Parts: sequence; C-alpha cells; structure tokens
Amino acid sequence: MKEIVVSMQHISKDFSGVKVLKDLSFNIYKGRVMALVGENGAGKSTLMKILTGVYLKTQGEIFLDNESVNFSDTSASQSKGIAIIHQELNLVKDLSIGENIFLGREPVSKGKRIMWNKLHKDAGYWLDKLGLKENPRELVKNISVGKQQLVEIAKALSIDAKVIIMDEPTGALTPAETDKLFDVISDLKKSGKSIVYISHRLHEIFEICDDVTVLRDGELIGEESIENLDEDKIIEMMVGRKLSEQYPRIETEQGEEILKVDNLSNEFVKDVSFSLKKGETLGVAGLMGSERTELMRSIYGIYPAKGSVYLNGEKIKINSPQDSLRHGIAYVTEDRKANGIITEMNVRENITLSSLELFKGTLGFMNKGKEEISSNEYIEKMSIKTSGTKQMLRFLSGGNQQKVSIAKSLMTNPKILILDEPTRGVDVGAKKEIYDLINKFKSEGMSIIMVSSDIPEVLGISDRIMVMHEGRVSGFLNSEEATQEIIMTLAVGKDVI
Amino acid sequence: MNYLKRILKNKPLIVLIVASVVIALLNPRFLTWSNIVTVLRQTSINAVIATGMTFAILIGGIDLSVGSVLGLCGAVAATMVSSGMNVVLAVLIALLLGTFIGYLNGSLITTGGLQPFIATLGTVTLLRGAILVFTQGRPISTGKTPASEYFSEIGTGFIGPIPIPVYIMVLVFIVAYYILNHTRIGRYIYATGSNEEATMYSGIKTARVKRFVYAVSGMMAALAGILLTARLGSAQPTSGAGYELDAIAAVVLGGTSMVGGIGTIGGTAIGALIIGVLNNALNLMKVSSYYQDVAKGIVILIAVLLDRKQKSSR
Amino acid sequence: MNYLKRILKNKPLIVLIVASVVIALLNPRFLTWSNIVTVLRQTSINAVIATGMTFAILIGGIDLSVGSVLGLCGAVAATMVSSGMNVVLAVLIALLLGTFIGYLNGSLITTGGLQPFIATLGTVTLLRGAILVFTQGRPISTGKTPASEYFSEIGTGFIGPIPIPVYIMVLVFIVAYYILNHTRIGRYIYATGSNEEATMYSGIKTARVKRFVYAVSGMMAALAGILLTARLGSAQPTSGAGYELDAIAAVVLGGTSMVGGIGTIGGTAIGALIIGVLNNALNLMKVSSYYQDVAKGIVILIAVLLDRKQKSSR
Amino acid sequence: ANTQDQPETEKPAENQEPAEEAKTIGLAISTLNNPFFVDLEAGAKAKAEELGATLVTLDSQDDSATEISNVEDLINQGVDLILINPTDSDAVKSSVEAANKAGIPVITLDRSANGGEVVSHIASDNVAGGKLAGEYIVELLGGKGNVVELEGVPGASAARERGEGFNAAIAESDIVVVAKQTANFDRAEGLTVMENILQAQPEIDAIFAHNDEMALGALEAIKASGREIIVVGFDATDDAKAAVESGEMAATVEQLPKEIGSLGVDTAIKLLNGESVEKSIPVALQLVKK
Ligand SMILES: Nc1ncnc2c1ncn2[C@@H]1O[C@H](COP(=O)(O)OP(=O)(O)OP(=O)(O)O)[C@@H](O)[C@H]1O
Ligand SMILES: Nc1ncnc2c1ncn2[C@@H]1O[C@H](COP(=O)(O)OP(=O)(O)OP(=O)(O)O)[C@@H](O)[C@H]1O
Ligand SMILES: [Mg+2]
Ligand SMILES: [Mg+2]
Repeated sequence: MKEIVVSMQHISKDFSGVKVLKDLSFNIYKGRVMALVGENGAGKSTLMKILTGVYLKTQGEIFLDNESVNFSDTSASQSKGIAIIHQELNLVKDLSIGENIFLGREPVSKGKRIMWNKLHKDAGYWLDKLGLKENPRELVKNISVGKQQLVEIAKALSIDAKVIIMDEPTGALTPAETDKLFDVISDLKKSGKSIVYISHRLHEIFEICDDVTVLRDGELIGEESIENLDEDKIIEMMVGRKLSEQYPRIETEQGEEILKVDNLSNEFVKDVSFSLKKGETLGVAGLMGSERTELMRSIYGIYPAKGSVYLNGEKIKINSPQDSLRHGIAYVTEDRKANGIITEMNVRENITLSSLELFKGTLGFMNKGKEEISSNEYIEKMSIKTSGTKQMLRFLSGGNQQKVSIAKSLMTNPKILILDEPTRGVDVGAKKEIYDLINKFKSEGMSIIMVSSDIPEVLGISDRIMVMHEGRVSGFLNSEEATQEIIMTLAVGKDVI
Repeated sequence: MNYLKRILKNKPLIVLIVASVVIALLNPRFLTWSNIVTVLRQTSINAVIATGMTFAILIGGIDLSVGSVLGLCGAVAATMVSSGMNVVLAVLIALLLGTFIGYLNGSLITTGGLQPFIATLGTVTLLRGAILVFTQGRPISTGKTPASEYFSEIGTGFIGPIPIPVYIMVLVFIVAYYILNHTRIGRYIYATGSNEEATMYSGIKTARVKRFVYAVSGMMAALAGILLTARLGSAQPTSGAGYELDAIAAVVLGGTSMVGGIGTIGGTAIGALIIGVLNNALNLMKVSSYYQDVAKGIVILIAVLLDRKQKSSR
Repeated sequence: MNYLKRILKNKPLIVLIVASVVIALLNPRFLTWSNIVTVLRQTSINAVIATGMTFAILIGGIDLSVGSVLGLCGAVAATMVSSGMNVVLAVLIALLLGTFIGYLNGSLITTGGLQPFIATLGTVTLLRGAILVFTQGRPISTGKTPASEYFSEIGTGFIGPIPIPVYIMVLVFIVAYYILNHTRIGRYIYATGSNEEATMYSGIKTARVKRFVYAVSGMMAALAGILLTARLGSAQPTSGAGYELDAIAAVVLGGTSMVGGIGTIGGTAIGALIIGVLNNALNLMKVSSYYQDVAKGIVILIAVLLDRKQKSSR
Repeated sequence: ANTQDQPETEKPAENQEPAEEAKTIGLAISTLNNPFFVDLEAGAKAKAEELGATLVTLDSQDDSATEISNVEDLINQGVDLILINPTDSDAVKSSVEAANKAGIPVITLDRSANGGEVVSHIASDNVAGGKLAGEYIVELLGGKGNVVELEGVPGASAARERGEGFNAAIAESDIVVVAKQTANFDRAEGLTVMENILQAQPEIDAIFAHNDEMALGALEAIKASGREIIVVGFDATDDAKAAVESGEMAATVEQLPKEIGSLGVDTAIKLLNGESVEKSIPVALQLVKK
C-alpha cells in the first residue's frame, strides 16, 4: 500500500493572468520515487516551487502528513522537511563549497561563532558520498558546472529532509556521476525518504522511479505506477500523440572541407586540430570539464588562442564573435540564461539581435516592418511557441527559449553552426524538433558542430564524432564504428586502438 | 479608451498630472502661461543632462561626472566667447570637449575595467580640480562683445512665445527617442543593459556601445553647460555641483531601472518635469527654505514608491 | 615567504605602502609620531562611515544617506549634551536614531522595493531638510557643562599616546571583521550580495539581512556624527555633506566590488588610510589647493585601475 | 580637564628655522570656490610676497572637519603662524585649541572663533554688512514696499548673519518681506528661484541677496521679466561691481576681502617680529553704489 506524504489538491497558478497550472493534483509517496514529466513549460518546476514556498499558489490546498500546510517561503518548507534541487543552479559562487552546502544552517558555537572546521568536515562527508573530489573550502566559482550540480545535490541531501525534490539533477552530470546519484537515491528510498524526480531523460525514469505523474499544459494527464508504462506510452501522454523515431539522422552528400582548425592552444585547450566538411555534422563528446565549451568559445573569438583556423582553405583571424559571425561561424551557447538570450527583451528583438544590419532603413531608421516579417518567418520555420513577436523571452518555456537562441544564430546565415548542448533541459518533443532542424540545416549545406553530454544523442545525430579529454582531442569516430563504450573510453583518456 | 488605459498605467505621468492639479488649485498663478514657460525653461538644463544620464543608466551604468563636465565645458565656452571667438565654433568645441571627457569615462569603464560609479567619481574629483585651476576660482563672464550677445541668445532668447532652451530640450528628447527606438545602437544599448554577456555573444562590441553611451552623456552635460552659461552670461567654478543627483532622480522618477535595460526617454522627460514643477511650486507657495528639502525628499520617495516595479509576482 | 606573497597580492596595501614611502622621502615630517597620530585621527571618521558602507556595498547596495545621518545624529547629540543630559544616554540615543534611520532605509529597499541608490538619495534630501528644521539653520554648540566636557573627550581625548577616536575606529574594524567572518549574518551578507536568489532559496530571509545591513550603516554614520561633534564641540547643519563619496571611495579603494559579494573590512581600513594619507600628504607637501582635487582624482583612479578585478578569464 | 596631553613632539619650527629666515604662514581658508575668499587669499598672497614670507593655503571646502584636518596638517608642517578663516565660529574652536596646544599663534579672518586663544581677529562684520544693505534699501524705497530676500546656503554662517543684519535694518520700516527663499549662494539657483518668485509676486520693489552670485542670477531673471526691481547684493565681486557701475544693480556691500587677507599677513609678520598687535582689527565695510 502506498502511503501518501504530500498531497497537493486542485492547485492552480496564474502569472499575471496567465494560467500556468490548471486545477491539478499531485501525490508524493513515502519511500518511493515519483517521476514528474511533461514537455517544456508543462508546469513541473512551477508546481514544485509552489510546494516549497517559492511561489504562492493561486488556488488549491497542500497536505503534508495529512495536515494542511501553506509555506510562505523556502525556510518554512525546509523546516518541515522538504528540500529541493532547483532546475537552474542556485549557488552563491563567491562562497566556498562547504558554505554553500550549509548556507542558512551553519553550525554555530554557543558564542554564535560559526564552527568552520565542523562545517567543512560535514561538507566533506556529503561530497564523498557523491564521489566529488573537491576541497570543501574551494570557491564554487572555481569548479565546473557539473561539479556545481553535485554541490547543489549535496546541499539538498544534507538537509536530511523527508521529501527531496530533484528538478533535472542530471543535466550536467556524466553517466558515472549519474549512477552515483542513483545509488544515493536508492539509499534514500530504503531509509524511507520520498523523492520527486523531474527529468527529460526517460531512460532515467525507468531506472529509478516507482511512479510517474505526467503533466501537459498545466493539466494533470495521469499518475501511473512505472510497471504499467513504457517509454512510448509516457511520450504519448506527454505530447498527446505518438512520436516517430527519436534520432532521425539523415545521410547527405558531404562536400569540400570548409573548416580546418590547426593546433589551437590556449589556457584551456591544447593542440586541438580537426576539420569539418560542408554538410557534415560533427558531434563533440567528452566528460564535463573536458573543455569542449572552451574550445568552441575559443573558435568563436571569446578567448584568445594560438594556432590557425582555415575557412575554405583560407587562413582567418577571429578576435571577437563579430569577426566569427562575419566569417559565417555562429555559436549557440550552452548557458541560455547567462549568455544566450535576453530575458527582458521580446522574441523579435532577440531573434534579430545579431543581424540588425539586415534591417537598415532610410535615414538610419531601422526597418521595423521588415524586422517583424523576418522574425515571424523564423518563429514559423522553427515552430517557436509564443503569443507573438512582442512576447518577452522570460515568459517562454526553456525549449522555446532555446529555439529563439538558435534562430538568432540562423538569421546571420551561417555556413557553420556550433551548437553547445542544444537539447539540455529540452523536452522530448522539442528535442525531436531540434534534431529535425539540424537535419534540415545539414541538407541545406550547412555544417554543424554539436557539443553534447547526451551520448545517445551524439551517436544518433552525428556523421562523425570527436571525443575530448582534458582539453585535448582523444579521438575521432565514424558514426558506424562509434558506440557508447568506445566514446566513454576515449572520454576518460584511454586509447582505444 | 485604450489611450486612457495607457496613461493610467504610466505612474510617473499620473504623479505629474496630480501634482500639477493640486498645485494649480493651491496657487492659480501656477497655470499661467508665463509660469509654464518658466518651468519649462528651468527644466531644460536638468532634462538635457538627464537624457544623457538615461543612456548611461540604460546600459546599467551611471555617470556621476555630468555636473563637473557641465562646469568645465561652461567655463571653457565662456572663455572662448569672451575672447570673441565665433560662437558656433565655441559651442562646437565645448560640445566636443564634453563628448571627449565622456569617451574617456567610457574607456576607463571598458578598457580600464572600472565600475562606472567609481570611474566617474574619480573623474568628478579630477574635473572639479581642473575647473578650479582653469577658472582660478572666479566666475568667467562671457563679456559684452557682439559674440557674447549672440551666445547669450542660446540661453535667454525666444522664438515666438517659447524660449530657445525649451526648443533645444525638445530636440534633444526627439533625437534621443529616435536613437533609442529606431537605430541599431539604441537596440544594442537596451541589450547591453539587460544582458551584456549575451549581447557580446551575439557579435556586438559592447565596449564600443558603452563608450558611445558615456560620450553621449558627456556631450549632453556639455550642452547643459552651454545653456546655463548662456543664460547667466557667466560660468561659475561651482556650476553643476550636485546636478548629477537631480538628473538621476529625473531618470528614476521616469521609471528607468537602475539595473539597466528598462526605461524610456519619455519617462525621463516626465521625471525632469516633476522635479521642475516641484521646485517651482515650492517657491510659488513660499515654502520655507528649511522645509523645502523635506518636501522634496518626501515627494521623490512617494513617486518612486508608487512606480516601483511590482516585485516579481510569486 | 607566504606572507610576502599575500602582501604582494594585496594591491591596495601596496598602494598605501608605496605612497607612504614616497611621501616620507619627500617630506620627513610625514613619518613623525605626531603626524601619524594626526592622520589616524583624521581617518577615523571616514573609516567608521566606510565600515558601515562596506556592509551596504557587500550586499550589492549603497547608502548615500550616511552624510546626512551623520549630520542629524550629530545635531541631536549636541542638543542633548548641551541640555546636560547624561553623556552615555545621549550617545546611545544618537546611535539608536542612526540605526533606526538605517533600518527605515532598509525597509524602503526591501518592503518598499526601491533601488538602494534612489531610496537613500530620497532619504538624503529628506534628512538634510530635517536637519535644517531641527537646528533652525544654526550650529548647535555642546555647551560648557561638565557633560559637554566629558562628551568632548570622545573626540579629543587620548588614552596613552593614542587619541580615543583611533581606539574607536580600531574597535569598529574588529567588530565588523568578526561579524563578517565569524557569524551567520556575516555569511548571509556575502551570500546575498553574491547571489540573492540562491540565498533566498536556501531559506534565508534576505530582506532581513538587508535591513540589518542598512541599520548597521546608519549606526556607523551616527557614531561618526558623535565623533565629529565631540571633536568640534558643535554640530553644523551642513555637517557630513558629501561624506558618502569619501566613504565609497575608501571601500572601493579597499578592493570591495560595487556589484556585491566580494570585499573585506581590512581592505576598507586600507582604503580609508589611503585617503587619509593622501589628504595629509597633499597638505604637507604644500600642493596648491587648486591642484589638490586634480591630484586626488588621479591617485584614486590609478589605485582602482591597479586593483581592478581581472576581467573574469572565462 | 586637560587630558588632551599631546605627546611630546617637536616644538614647531623655531629651532629648525631661525627667526631671520623667511616665515611660513598657514592659511586655512573656508573655501576657494567663492570669489570673495579667492580675493581674500589673493590679498594675503600678495602681501606675503611683498614681505618675503611663505604662505601655505589650505581649502576647508566649507567643511568643519576638513578645516580641523587642515589645521592639524599645518601644525605638523611646522608653520610659524596660522591664519584661520573659519567655516564656522563654533566649530573652529578645536582647531584653534590644537594650534594653541602646539604653541602656534592664531589669527582669525572674516569670521571669529568662539573659543581658544586668538591673538587677533580681522574682519568686517557680516551683520553690519547686512544692516548696511537693509538701510540702503529702506532709504531707496522711502521706508515702505515689498522686498524679496534671497538666502544663502541654509545653515551657513554668512547666510545667517547677513540675513540677521538685513532684517534688523528693515524691522522699523514698513517694508514687507514678501518672499524669502534660498538660492544656496549659487548664481544659477538665484536665477531660477527669482524666476519663480517673479511668477508668484506681482509686486516687488527690491531684492536683497546674501551674496552677489545670487544677486546676479536674480538680475538675469528680472531683466528677462522686464520688471524694474532694485537689486542689492553682498561681497562686491568684480561682476557685481560692474553691474552696479552699469546701473543694473543698485548696490553691493563691499567687505574688502583683499584688505582682510593682506592685513592678516601683515599682522602675522608683525607679531612674529615681536611687535604687539591689536586684539581686534576691523576692516571697513562700504556700500558700493553708483
Ligand atoms: N515567474 C514567472 N512569470 C511568468 N510566467 C512564468 C514564470 N515562471 C514560469 N512561467 C511560465 O509557466 C509555465 C510553466 O513553466 P515551468 O518552468 O513550470 O515549466 P517546466 O515544466 O518546468 O518546463 P521545463 O521542462 O522547460 O523546465 C511556462 O509557460 C513558463 O513560461
Ligand atoms: N568560472 C570559472 N572560472 C574558471 N574556471 C572555470 C570556471 N568554470 C569552469 N571552469 C573550469 O573550466 C573547465 C571546463 O568546464 P566545463 O565543465 O564547462 O567544460 P566542458 O567541456 O564544456 O563541459 P560541459 O560542456 O559538459 O559543461 C573545467 O576544468 C572547470 O574547472
Ligand atoms: Mg522546469
Ligand atoms: Mg560545456
């Protein structure tokens, strides 16, 4: 018999008049892992934020151990034993790992003095448990995003809550770390804790979850035990229709070599050389911290680097993103919020930001009519879900923000498109749409570099795969010969052949 | 109907209208044509500075040096005019000087990597010293030459029933509105203020955008200095001291966010008018000097409280 | 060896040391005991204000009202002392008043949702008016009562060879250091300044942290007002005008980032000393008054340029 | 209660610089942003050059705390005598006492000190000046009419004293002060405030401004309004004297700042040469009119 710990009843939520959650109910059971799935913008994070007191619900009731509760802020939910790992990293970068883990719960002596040694020792315990080898006194800003994610998890675990909510905890984790996390989750389950697990990676759901709740457009579609479900079934519930094959890689005629990177070196990467053909999709795999992002940013002109870059056989010099775009190399960043989109600007302004010279009008005026038409074209072409060109980006769901970010790069009409983690945090439906887009660009003769931590995705989409390890290229693989195992071997720095 | 709604949502405008109605009821002279003209003319200097300040605040910066730029450029203009130099040339040189100082501010911030507050604070100290050295602590009269007569028209003249500084103010507003809303650089200013990194990743040289913005701010301060000097017929060594605060107040009263990325020139115009009306009314109603600051502080706080951004709804 | 390295990395300290050595070489009087004592005593008032300002800047805010809080609390203290009130009580009341005003600032910012710059700017105007109303525009002498003699010790007295204000300054530094580094609220101040949202998600009431910080800033301003009034034997209605800028300069010279989250009290101490030494040295070396501001502006800009945060390497 | 036992330090100057050598005189001046004080300093400087003395001027920037810092620095510099032009009579007390403690004689200029030992005070009286201006306005208006008073920085001593003298002078007459507003000693503010007052007051016969800067600003406003109003200022700056000369301003009170500065240095040298000096040296006030 399942024992209900948390029951959310008839929850509704408006954001300035827009209904985001519509009279939905949600249960969390003792000692079980509840998966919460749904497309981008379905309302998963919002629902959990209501449970933890970040947002105030518009309607409905929440019961914790059959008692009606109403949390006005995070400290209230925390004190009742509910912890949450937010989807977006929420760490204080200028503080140490240990300070972050115990922020708000620092151990103090009788004299109200913080006991630093105890704090860091306790922090070390949780880091060990998650297999994170970092000094708890290290500042968070000095560790990689993946490690930061683990710190975030350690923080939630250390609260010793009875309900732990994990909103896409594995987005930045390697398979090994993910496995470690799953071990921890099993332990938690055994000790009677309850977990809500939100993820767009459905295989994970089948690995660790006991029950599944599916949301669509803020409505409850259903709650089922995992035994009664399979992947296709879940997808169907999520998107309301069947999806065809997930990785629809297409073969295209590959042309001449268009890009050649020769011995690129800087503080991040060492002697990186590779080439790219017209119409080719190059997948870039590697563990976190393998400096794939840094490599792409170095090519894009964010970081200075030694070495040469050839475009169509001609040596080019790229000192800034501006140079790069002028040469037809566009980059879609991995960190949308930080440097991909401008949340306070609308869809149109975001899409055209890199290509405003296309809309020169008379007398130095911008031709806003033309701008409007063009952005609408892209909204349609990429099926961006928005109420219009004037919608502020912060009101778009993650997947749609991602599409806007890609649209912005596309509008510059690039010959080479670099996509860094293009599907991170994007739902299955939108993922598929992005893959379709990649294929479409490819068939139009564009060359694509796709950095991704999702190995099945790399395998599914790429024509060729480059694997990186600690700033160096550790090998190239053809799509035929590549397997998950070979990629992992190269990624940890071992030679395959 | 729709217009009415938009007006009702525009809190600064409502503050201005309500304040004006109340003042007019208390003192009928407030709404006489000559007083309206007076208020507009008095507002013009702060409005011009505030326009430049709007640019600076929109990119998430601030320009504390405007008062001292005003002082220096005013003094330089006065010196040139009194020496009989061609007025147009003198004005251009003064504007260029202001633009140049603004550009240097921008370079301190971009190339130098300084935070705008501290960079322009340093400039203030330096320029105030420079003004003292330049003026030797004395006012500089524009003199009584034909050139100076011509120059003084800029500050005191009328075209029809409206003073020239008012035309200049309106022109400045229009050009600024045009730049911010209908040109690329305007878009880049908003983008830089909202998310500098994303703007940079989009292939825009944000450093260049910033230098442009501070140059504009410097130029506007210089223009205000010219207006003030022309109006007074002389430049004081202390001219412009504290003007940055009035300008910032106008910008913020107009609804521009000090975090950057959000704000309009129309708002700034209203903000400057609120301050102008307030100063005028306090004098008209003979509020004792001791109480003027109290009244001003309260009005400013109430106005910004009314217009505060709704805390992101939770 | 290790210590040397740490010192070499501490740019503000190096600026202070190099400047002191150069000045000492140019003018041997600089390093006399009596001059050192003078510099320290002169620094104490700015240092105390700057300590409170450090708190405000660490949370990513700013407190422009410190100068006017200083003025008001000084005037209130003077009035109480001259009326023969118990000095300890008078000091406590003045401190409490400053703390309360600071708390109100904090509430304007948190509950009122105003940006710190504009909230405290409003307070400045309001308080300057309040001071005028309170003092009726006249200086308030602490009088010639036994209470006032006792009171004036706070500003003019010595314990051993060292002036009392210097002890107070050092005590303030120590307490502030302890709070920032060894108590929870100290951590929350850094956390709030570095990432307010994450801090809030960690279950910390950041609004409360902010109110605490502005209350501290107000209290420090009041303490500075007491020191100044005790030193001068009277409170001027214009006391403290512009002091916020010196305090901010000290904080920034000390390496604290105006964005929040990064900075130390030790840095602020050094920053305040740099300003104190600079003022003293310009006087000792008989730099013309007209050129002093120029020199000061240049030194401040150079110092912050040296210390500017390396543009984040990523 | 003398706990202020400054530690034993070098007694300033005397041993290092024999009496025959050039004397160093410190001048702590309240501000150098204002032509009046600039003139005062210029007078002092000229006299010092003439007498072969060195003058070190420090600007207190109208702030009492800066003033005491400057005086302390002058003491540490080892000047022979300090001329203080106080920012405020009360607040300067501790500065004077500090100099007394160091054995350095003090002469006050323009404003007096309400404490400490001052060898000599050289000034023309602000209250008397205000009175002079008031009496002249009474005379011009024949004892009745509407006047406007433009006040200086609220709380500044010059504003207080000049206002006091002026109001005392008109108290007996039928003159009414119809508006009394601050323009902070600033010309631009003098202009705007006067513009506003002109809007509010249909009848104004005369205006008294606490300094010439405001008077000149007000004058611009009056000129633009086309009205006829008597303007009386204070300080007799060059600009104001020119305006009086041309008939635009009725009068300005001259305090002879150069004379004050010059007399200050003169008295200082006399004192240092062992001559005796007067405790109080008045400098004539005069009304500059056409
Ligand atoms: N603060 C807010 N203001 C306005 N709208 C919001 C806010 N937060 C979320 N929304 C909207 O609410 C809807 C649900 O968002 P939510 O973040 O809960 O989706 P999600 O299911 O977590 O999606 P994802 O899988 O992309 O994380 C979206 O349409 C989003 O744009
Ligand atoms: N803010 C930072 N400052 C300095 N170094 C950093 C910072 N963030 C990350 N690093 C370092 O940069 C390296 C690369 O980090 P990152 O995890 O982004 O690499 P990656 O190969 O792009 O992996 P992924 O894309 O999966 O995140 C790591 O060694 C990390 O320690
Ligand atoms: Mg989500
Ligand atoms: Mg990466």
